Amino acid sequence: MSQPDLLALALLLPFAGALLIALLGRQPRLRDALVLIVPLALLATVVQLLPAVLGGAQPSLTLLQVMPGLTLSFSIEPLGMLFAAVAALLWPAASLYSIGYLKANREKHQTRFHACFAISIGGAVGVAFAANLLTLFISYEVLTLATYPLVAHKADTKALRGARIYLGVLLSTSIGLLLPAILWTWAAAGTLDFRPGGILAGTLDNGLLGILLFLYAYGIGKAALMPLHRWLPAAMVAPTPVSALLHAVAVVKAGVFSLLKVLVYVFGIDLLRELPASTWLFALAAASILIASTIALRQDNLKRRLAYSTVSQLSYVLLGAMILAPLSLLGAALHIAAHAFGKITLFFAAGAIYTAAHKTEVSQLGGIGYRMPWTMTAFSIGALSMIGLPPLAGFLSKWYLLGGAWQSEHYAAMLVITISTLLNAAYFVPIIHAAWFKPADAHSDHGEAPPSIVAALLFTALLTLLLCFSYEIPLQLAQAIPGGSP
Amino acid sequence: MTLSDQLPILAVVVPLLASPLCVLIGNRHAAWLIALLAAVGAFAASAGLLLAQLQGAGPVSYALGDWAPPIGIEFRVDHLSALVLLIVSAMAVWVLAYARRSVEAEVAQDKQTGLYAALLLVHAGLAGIVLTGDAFNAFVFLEISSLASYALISMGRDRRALTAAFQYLVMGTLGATFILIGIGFLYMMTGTLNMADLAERLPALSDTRTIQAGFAFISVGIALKLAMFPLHLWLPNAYTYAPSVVSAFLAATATKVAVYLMLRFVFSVFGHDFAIAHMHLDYLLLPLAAIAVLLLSLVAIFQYDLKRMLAYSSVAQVGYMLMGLAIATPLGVTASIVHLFNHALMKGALFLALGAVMWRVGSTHIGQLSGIGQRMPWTMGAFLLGGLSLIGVPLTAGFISKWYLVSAAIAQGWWWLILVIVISSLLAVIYIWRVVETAWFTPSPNGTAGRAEAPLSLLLPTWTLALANLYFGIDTSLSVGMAEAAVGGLFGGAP
Amino acid sequence: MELPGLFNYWVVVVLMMAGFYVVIEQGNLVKKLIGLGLFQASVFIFYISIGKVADGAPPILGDAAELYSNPLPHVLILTAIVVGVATTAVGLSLIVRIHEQYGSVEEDDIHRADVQADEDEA
Amino acid sequence: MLLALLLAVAFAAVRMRDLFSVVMLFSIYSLLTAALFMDLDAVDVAFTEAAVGAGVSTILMLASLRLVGRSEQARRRNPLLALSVVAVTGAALIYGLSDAPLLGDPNAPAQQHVAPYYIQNAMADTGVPNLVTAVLASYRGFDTFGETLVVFTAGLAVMLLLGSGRARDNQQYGSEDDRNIQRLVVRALIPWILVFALYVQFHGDFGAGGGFQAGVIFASAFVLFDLVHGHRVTAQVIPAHWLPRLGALGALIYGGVGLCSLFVGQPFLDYAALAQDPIAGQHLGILLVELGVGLTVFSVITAIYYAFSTREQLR
Repeated sequence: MSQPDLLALALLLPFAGALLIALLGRQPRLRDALVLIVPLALLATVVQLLPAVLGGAQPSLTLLQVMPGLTLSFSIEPLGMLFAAVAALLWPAASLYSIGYLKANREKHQTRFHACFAISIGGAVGVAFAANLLTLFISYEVLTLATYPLVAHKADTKALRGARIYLGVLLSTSIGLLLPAILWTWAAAGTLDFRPGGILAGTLDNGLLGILLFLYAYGIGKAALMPLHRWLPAAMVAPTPVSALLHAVAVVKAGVFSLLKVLVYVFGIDLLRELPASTWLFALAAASILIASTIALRQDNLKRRLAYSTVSQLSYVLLGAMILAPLSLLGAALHIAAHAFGKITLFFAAGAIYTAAHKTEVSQLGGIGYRMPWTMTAFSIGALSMIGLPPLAGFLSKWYLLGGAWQSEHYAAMLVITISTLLNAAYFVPIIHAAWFKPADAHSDHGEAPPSIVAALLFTALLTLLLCFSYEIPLQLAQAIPGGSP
Repeated sequence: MTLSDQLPILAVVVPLLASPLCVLIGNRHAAWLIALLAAVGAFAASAGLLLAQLQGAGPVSYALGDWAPPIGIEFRVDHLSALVLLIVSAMAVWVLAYARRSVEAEVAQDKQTGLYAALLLVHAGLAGIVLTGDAFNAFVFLEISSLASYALISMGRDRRALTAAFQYLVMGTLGATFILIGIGFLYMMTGTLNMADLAERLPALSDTRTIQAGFAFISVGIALKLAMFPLHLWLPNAYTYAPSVVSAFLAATATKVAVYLMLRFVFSVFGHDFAIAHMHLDYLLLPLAAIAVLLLSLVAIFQYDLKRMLAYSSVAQVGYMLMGLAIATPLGVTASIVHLFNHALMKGALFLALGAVMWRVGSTHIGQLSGIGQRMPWTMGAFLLGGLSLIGVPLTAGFISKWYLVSAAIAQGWWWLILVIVISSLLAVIYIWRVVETAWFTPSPNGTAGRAEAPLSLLLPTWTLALANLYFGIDTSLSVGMAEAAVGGLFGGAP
Repeated sequence: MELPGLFNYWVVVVLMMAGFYVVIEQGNLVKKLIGLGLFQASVFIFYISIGKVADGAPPILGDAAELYSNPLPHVLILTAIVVGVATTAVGLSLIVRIHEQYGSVEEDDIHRADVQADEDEA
Repeated sequence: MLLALLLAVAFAAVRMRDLFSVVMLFSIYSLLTAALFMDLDAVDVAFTEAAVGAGVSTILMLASLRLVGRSEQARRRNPLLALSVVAVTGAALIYGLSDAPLLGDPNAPAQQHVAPYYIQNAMADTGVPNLVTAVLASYRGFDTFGETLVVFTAGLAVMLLLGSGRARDNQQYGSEDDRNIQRLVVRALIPWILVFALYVQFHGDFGAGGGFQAGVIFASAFVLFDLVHGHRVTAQVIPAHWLPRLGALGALIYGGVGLCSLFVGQPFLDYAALAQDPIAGQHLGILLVELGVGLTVFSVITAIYYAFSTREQLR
């Protein structure tokens, strides 16, 4: 198959899968088989695309012209490839996990769940491969709408309220800020294509560009830059696989990825260097990191703690980009992958604990490590990776972030990263400690979670380890990003 | 003259004569068949006209009675009229294809023949307004369609349909009379009723108070007809209590044609220089449109009856069209026309979907519809599609409208206007999402579980319209292309 | 100041406004309709006045006169009169039905009844 | 003078609370208007206004007053808003008229552009001396076609609202021998009315009148007949459910004539195509369409009258 065909296939698979899943709603067995097969097929497709992209090729494909001069078209560049690879790699695990989870917790509307899950992945892939802002925006909205039913899945008043906040924030930011920003760009630059070095250079004066920068930074609400992070904790009402999808596989990653993409391919690093606004954006990212971490400290609910940790970890990516040094941009790109692997492991573990022991609070986890050894081992790996200890994925990305900061003598950045690392440690270590070294409370007679769940979370924990050893591929991709190599 | 030269008159006369034919035969099944065939015929004719325009035939004049204008009355086909005509006749076909089951359920048997006849009259009247190149003739057709629609609205089952119809009758007649006065003023000063002829003669007279007053009266009259805020009070009840097919057809066509008439008079007859630069129509229109868009979207949120909710949203959406018109740049007017086209698709799909709900549940009150999404997945699927288009989600027709409107506003640098558009879209999200939550995320009341989908004869037209919302969100070559060509004609001067 | 020439029009304006006033102010539906009739009839006078030519003959060709009044407004108004009576007929039948349903033809009563119904639904 | 009377009547109508007398005033107003039209050389219009305003509308209004009662509630609502709206509108009108051409000015643009063409060429084009008929039926025949359909629409609308009216006996007025006298008179009158109607119908080309007026007169004859004999007898002459169909037929005749010219490759309503000699064609066309108009108007008005008068009063 030629590369464009593969690209088309990668885009088509999730949606076709969703359709089939919806049609097979009556036969759960077939449906679940499909739920596993489709992600593997996608993974295979993406893997096939990898070598070409590493070789510097940029397969692209234009579906149709929506409006004069505005096309719905896709093209693979290194950053997008990286994101797509992460999503494709984690989807099978997530599917495996969610099958187990839904069955174990006897959830209703499983068909709707799996179908929407697949569509969300499709949206994520669309975001990853988008060749211009219009396509990106469309895929971004597909992702938003497709995840709504997942968040609202439980359909009780609490879930509905959470889902309302989720949809409200994401839609109002995207319609209210992102769309005008895009139209403004279109009016100013006359094009919406992503181009190395950006398209905005020399179109507007720095003041307006600053405003535009903030329109994008907050318009892409999925990046959860404070204070527009409310939707993320609100979405915690969703079933755990969804949280995993939101935090690791698709949603927030799509957010920071889009942001990176805009910074690199619409503004261009060189332009950002000249913008006074860049410093402000950097400051916001830093603040977001620190504040979110401190909030996370005070959360007793495990999933909420993880959620706030996500908020802070996301801002690492933005921070890395806004250091505006090649190495830290590398770090930012790598951190998308690193955080994805680590965080999905943590959520899988949290879900496993809920499924097996029906525990949701950190304070209940005393000694649970001996009842659920596999789960907690994975959890510990994930947590340590979040903190950034070698030899784990988190270490890799933080290393590059710091390297970039050092290189460009950006001491503020170094300070922020150090402090937040301490904070990460402060809110993760107690959990690990409790799990292994505190005495178990008397009346807990549960065992390990269902096998499909355990398998999934071990797989992702393994990925967290592997990423640190076999980092060539992601590194190469990251280096291929314009401004990503010194 | 060959058949292709006769298309303009056929597009009007076929439904116009089919209507008395229905009454003459007086059998309701035959009446439905005749109506459907007539609509299809008219649709074919208007499709032919559109094709001719696409191939660049240029404005076509059809002299009725072979009396050359301005002595006689002429039909005038250009890009704008061809596009709007297509909307009207297409909607007629869809609604009539849908009508039989729905009407059987909602209207007494002995009145069904009359309903089809009246529907045809509305259709013909609107088509006439769109095609005619004669100011007074437009008034006559306006009255045909209005009288017929009063009757249609009054056929709703709720007694409030009657009061709604009467209110509409008073408002509509006042509007028509205002237009009549305006035309009188124009005739007084020019001695002609032909639009093209007027357009030639008016610039010389643009400083006379008579012409200015004429302009004012025509504008107000049309504003009454198109339910422009704050003259919209008649519309919500009318659309709420009319039979479903009637609501669908009127919502999709009537106000659109009124907007067309506004565009026609403002840009073709009076011309941009007079209406905007000299009379500053935009100063009046823009604020009103903005308020309408915000206020009525807000009001829509608090409605319990979904038909009424959509009715209020319709008034708000008309606000968008007027906004584009009031921006009065080629881009703005393009946005207005594109939205005119797209909104017909949205509201058509939405009202037809509600008609199917009415057919099954017997009510469109939101309290009755919990869990309806599981019971009528296809119907509500179509509703959702229409709703997303109404919000302006990408890949739907609504997105295209918003795109052009916002870019027109950006081109003017009117940030407050963009804010208005954004806020109202979010309000649309809210009132559509109320339905989504009720339909899918609240359990069905006990005893009503299990599938209870509407019959195919209702679903098929609904879904074709819903899919049209998708199609014109992806391939805009027809809607946008025609709109841009039409704008070229409008700013070029005479129709 | 061309008072005599325009005086006619001014009176017509007053007549129109009398009808218009009845339409928007009166609460009785029949009265509203009558007001509408007055309004339209006055508009007709306005049109016919446009067509008048001083010492012109009715526009029926004969050998006597050489100056005729303008036939076009007459034609328009013939049509308009018909439209008017058609509207009146439809309006009246609506009123009859409303009276059967509400037992009143007073706007206020009907409005009250409708508001009540809306609240019941809510 | 007439204008002053009109003013007086109009204001009386505004103030009056008894609807019955308001209706009467309205009918008087129409009559005065008709007289004014005569004064303004608009004979056809005067004729029509008299027949319709003073005739048909009044009858209908009375018929519906019978059903809904004649008294109007006094309502205390502050009329300021209404007054101001009216004031603004009136001001706009005055403003607009303030530099309009004078009444009767032969050089006013309205008399210049299209009108002279009609006056000079109507005879040659259509061979019809009554310019109004020429313009109405030929030059602007399409408007009149629309007008016919407006009438048809109104009929249809009323049928939909009130039903076509079953043949039951309406209450009759006066004592038995009164009624006999009435019958005698009416019997004597009706033939003449019908003859007059026919004259108006077919003489429209040359004098005032035409299909529309004729239709109204025909209808009035039936209304009279119905008043004295009651619906049962009238229904034997023409069953109520025929009338809408007749109305439809009239509209179809008009449209059919229009369509004929399509078949010989001429535009809609081109009467010249109906015969070798265009003038003859015009004559034929005008004759036929006026027939259609007459038929529609007659049957619709009669039908509407039936619908109203057979409606039972709400108790």
